[in-house]
Amino acid sequence: MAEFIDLVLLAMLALTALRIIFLKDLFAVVMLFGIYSFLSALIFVNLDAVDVAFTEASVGAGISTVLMLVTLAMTGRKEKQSTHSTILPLFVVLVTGAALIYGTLDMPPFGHPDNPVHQHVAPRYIEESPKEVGLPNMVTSVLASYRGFDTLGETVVVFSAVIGVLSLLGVRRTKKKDLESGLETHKVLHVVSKIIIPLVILFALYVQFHGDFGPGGGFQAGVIAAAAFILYALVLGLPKAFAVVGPKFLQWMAAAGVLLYASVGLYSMYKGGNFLDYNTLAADPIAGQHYGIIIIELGVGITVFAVMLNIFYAFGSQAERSNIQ
Amino acid sequence: MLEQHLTALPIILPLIAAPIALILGRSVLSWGFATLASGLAFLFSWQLLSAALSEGVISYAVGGWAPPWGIELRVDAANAFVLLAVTAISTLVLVYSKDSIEKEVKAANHSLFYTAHLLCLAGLSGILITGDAFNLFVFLEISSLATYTLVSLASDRRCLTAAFRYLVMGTIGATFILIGVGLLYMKTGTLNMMDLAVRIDAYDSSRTINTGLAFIMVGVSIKLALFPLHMWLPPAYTHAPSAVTAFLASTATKVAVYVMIRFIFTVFGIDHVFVDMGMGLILMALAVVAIFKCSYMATVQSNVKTVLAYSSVAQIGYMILGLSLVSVTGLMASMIHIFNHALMKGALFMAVGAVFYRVGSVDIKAFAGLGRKMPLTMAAFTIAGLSIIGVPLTAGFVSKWYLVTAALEQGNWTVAALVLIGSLFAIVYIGRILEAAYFQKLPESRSSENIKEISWLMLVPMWVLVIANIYFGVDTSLTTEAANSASEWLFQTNNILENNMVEGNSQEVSS
Amino acid sequence: MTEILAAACIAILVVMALALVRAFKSPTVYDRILGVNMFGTKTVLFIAASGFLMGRPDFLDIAIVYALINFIGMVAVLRFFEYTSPIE
Amino acid sequence: MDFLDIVSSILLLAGVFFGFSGAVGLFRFPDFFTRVHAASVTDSIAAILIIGGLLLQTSFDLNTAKLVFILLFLLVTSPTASHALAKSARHGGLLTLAETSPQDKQESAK
Amino acid sequence: MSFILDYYNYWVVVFLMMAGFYIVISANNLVKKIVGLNIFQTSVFMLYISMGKVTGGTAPIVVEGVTQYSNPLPHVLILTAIVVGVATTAVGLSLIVRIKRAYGTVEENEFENKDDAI
Repeated sequence: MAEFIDLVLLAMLALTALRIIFLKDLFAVVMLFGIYSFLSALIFVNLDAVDVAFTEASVGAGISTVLMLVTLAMTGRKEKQSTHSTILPLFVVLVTGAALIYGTLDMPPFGHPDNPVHQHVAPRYIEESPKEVGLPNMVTSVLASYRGFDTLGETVVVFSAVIGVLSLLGVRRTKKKDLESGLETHKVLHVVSKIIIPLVILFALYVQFHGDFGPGGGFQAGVIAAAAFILYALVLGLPKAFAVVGPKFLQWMAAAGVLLYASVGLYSMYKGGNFLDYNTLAADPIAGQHYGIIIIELGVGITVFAVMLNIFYAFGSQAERSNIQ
Repeated sequence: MLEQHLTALPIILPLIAAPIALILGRSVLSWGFATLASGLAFLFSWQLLSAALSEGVISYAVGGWAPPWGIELRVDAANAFVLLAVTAISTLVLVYSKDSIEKEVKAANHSLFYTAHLLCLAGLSGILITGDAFNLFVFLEISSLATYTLVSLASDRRCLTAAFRYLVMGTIGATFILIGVGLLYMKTGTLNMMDLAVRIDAYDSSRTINTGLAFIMVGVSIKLALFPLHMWLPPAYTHAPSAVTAFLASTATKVAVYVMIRFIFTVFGIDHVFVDMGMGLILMALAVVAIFKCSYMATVQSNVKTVLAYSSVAQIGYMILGLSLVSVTGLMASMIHIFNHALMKGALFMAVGAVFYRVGSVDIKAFAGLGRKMPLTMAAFTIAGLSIIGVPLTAGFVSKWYLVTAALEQGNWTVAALVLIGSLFAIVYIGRILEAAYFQKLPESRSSENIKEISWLMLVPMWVLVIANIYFGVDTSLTTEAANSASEWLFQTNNILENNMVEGNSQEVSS
Repeated sequence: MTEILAAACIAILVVMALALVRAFKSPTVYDRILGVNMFGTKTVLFIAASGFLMGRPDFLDIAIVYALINFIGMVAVLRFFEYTSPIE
Repeated sequence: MDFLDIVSSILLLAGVFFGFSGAVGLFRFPDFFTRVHAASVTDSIAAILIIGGLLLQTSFDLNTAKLVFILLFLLVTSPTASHALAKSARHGGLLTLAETSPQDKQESAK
Repeated sequence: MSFILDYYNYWVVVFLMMAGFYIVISANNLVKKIVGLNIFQTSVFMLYISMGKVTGGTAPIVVEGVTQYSNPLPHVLILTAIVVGVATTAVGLSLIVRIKRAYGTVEENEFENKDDAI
């Protein structure tokens, strides 16, 4: 059954990708990209990667699509006729694709339990991590503990993204006269959003702290919390959102999250272990792992929330500016 | 305590310093702080190099998890040597950038600039030190994102399109590396480079591994701007702020060359890459074309930054040529050239940035008569230019010398001759600029302008690099010792791994 | 019971496919949005049902995220039309 | 199959049926406003029925709470989205079938 | 037949990757390029997740009575890669906004003509 669903979803994905190639209406392209993201997240669920699906749905279909829409609002909806020749790109793509197909021929068969991937390194994560780290969610164990350095890098990547966006766009405080932004005429939307937003923030907190036991964690929680505020800003307008959390504050928050993460590493060095060695954080190694993971997940959550919201602010304030002019 | 964590510090230090530099906010504060952090990283990497030279290899398990399960940081002579160059250049450029940036970047973005610089440094150090193939990708992206930001900070609008093109190419390159690493992982089940090396040999002829090798090579080639994939580099270097160009030209591509060396010599093994796949000939051909095509392009440009950017692509050709000779001397020539070229290009771009600071243009016409107005800057430019050409007593001579020696060792007269002919082009493009600076008069229209020597804050780092150029041209003991042990180390590990493979196979057969 | 769940999953997939076709090709922009929206809500139901089918129903969190993102996407689209004319 | 399973199957199948009819409506109805009507009404009923069917499969634990949460969420957001979309379409100048061809309508009324 | 069953997943994923890659290198509009980049990367993620799947296995979160879990390591890698992807997208899109303001267009062939070579 899983294989059948997989096949149907893959077919839908292939059709969507093909359609995107030929569409000239960029709004439709972005909508289909949102669908593409949704579909690939479904495939991830189907292939047992629930944490990944969580992230892909909230990031790919949520944040990326919203950012693309805001960009389109400023750059226009129509793709003009290209003067480039299509022969060379097609040739490059065919060669690359042929190389990949050639590479697949010696691949281990799909889903076979004897594949090298399942024989080396991973068995320890599956068998030992519940004992060594003490969490039922192996993905969180590997993410936060075994490969905690990667995750620190990931947090820094997000942080560098906000540095880039802020240096390019900046967030300008909007003036009094354009307070009338937002979807003023949609009264039902106002009411419903105000009901939903607290629930979403509650859900984000649940995802943040339940990530050790089920799908979720700092990254997903940060994105969902940011999504709640983005909804608020979309419906009520940026100035009102600025009044709740200002862009300058978010900038500090983003930095603070990275520092919180890194400080766990420094503290473990001070305690005599290696960088990010959570075993040293408490007398009992398992408890130490717990403390370490909770703190670093919090750091990730804070940074991701602040960065995603600040990026949206930067795009949004640009859009409002170009709209006024 | 520091001794124990020496391996991790060059990454962690700039990584933690970056958010603090953002919080500091004020331009001067974050400048001082960033310089301090970078300087400390330089000191640590100096110690790291001496430790690596005496101990051979230093391994550090992040999080206390043993290598194939956790992420390993692994330092040997090769990466400690490149790391030393990267941190040194970063510190010097930061000192230099305080004045340079004031002219070229909006005041509101100054602390963002220093933050991005630190992030870029952290990314580059991470790429160099990590011993884990996926961790390398993460740090590659940190440094790339910071680089796109840095390039787009200039005030000229063309920096935006340059940065965008760089972003698209760079992301394609990174995704190719991701595909390649995925294919390797699929076949071996591991991401640790040493572990990969041991396990890849068991699958030597596998099509999946070969495809993975091809994708990693193409991806890294984009990042290091190997000839047909170099199109992003000239615009990016031309339109970025001068301090950024000085930093990137002397570090980013070098680090990518190191990644290529690491993958070829440690992960895949020489026999696999050069004998089975025949990559040696391809790399050599591309390198030779790069040297000639891009040296020629450099001679016909009118923007001096573009001239130097094309020259960089050509110089990368020399590095690839060295490693494609597959000998200890050839690899050593590559390593020396990575180091020396960082010194030369750093000094040259700093000098050009100084000219932009005073004159406001880097067109070759703007250099007319500057020999008198800015004597120290132009003297620095001249010496570094001579080093690019490869005049004796400069660092450039040393790297070319070893390259030619390596070619002659194998009786490869053609390559040796090509290297020497390539240098002739360098005489032309450096000569054009020097001619304008020393033998042309400052045009009447500009004589009223107050063009004078730049501040010592910009001159000192520039001259430190120039003196280093001369020093390493005269006293070659440090560079050759480090490069030689790096290159021998790489060949040694390669041999050990290949022997291991033979033993491992026989064990498998017997069991 | 598994058969019923499987049948339900397949049927939802068919509905999703129909919504997808609407999103591919539609008479007006609004129809496209409608198709995308319908695709989103059906996906939520699909995740919920397939979780029970696969025997691990504790992944309903993902369905919540889908519902949330779908709604935010719709609001973003509406906001988008405040800036640009929807008529092609 | 016990009683709850039978009820649950009936609910599921009914929900799927409504979902399917909504999708058909998306294609078969003549103008946008009728299509929005078809889609949004069936969306809600399908969500109620399918999630109701699934609720009977749970053993009243955290999953039940989550399902109820999803149901409430869909019941609030889905009609809101459809409403806002229709409103936006109206403001954007889209006309109903009756408005675009008044003659046809009068003729058919006779 | 088993050959196809073993590999069909990878083949479709390769097709998706190449569709994304084609959009990146052939599109003239910068926004579409970024969309292509995202599709390309998302498909690479699928390659990783496919290799982590074990037939008959279940999501790597411990439950009573299950011994066969899918491989958690690719999931971790891809979580990181998704974040990297969205970071790149954000920076790319903000570059596009600035390009639009500076050149008045986001079509590659149009702003190429507005500047001198390089």
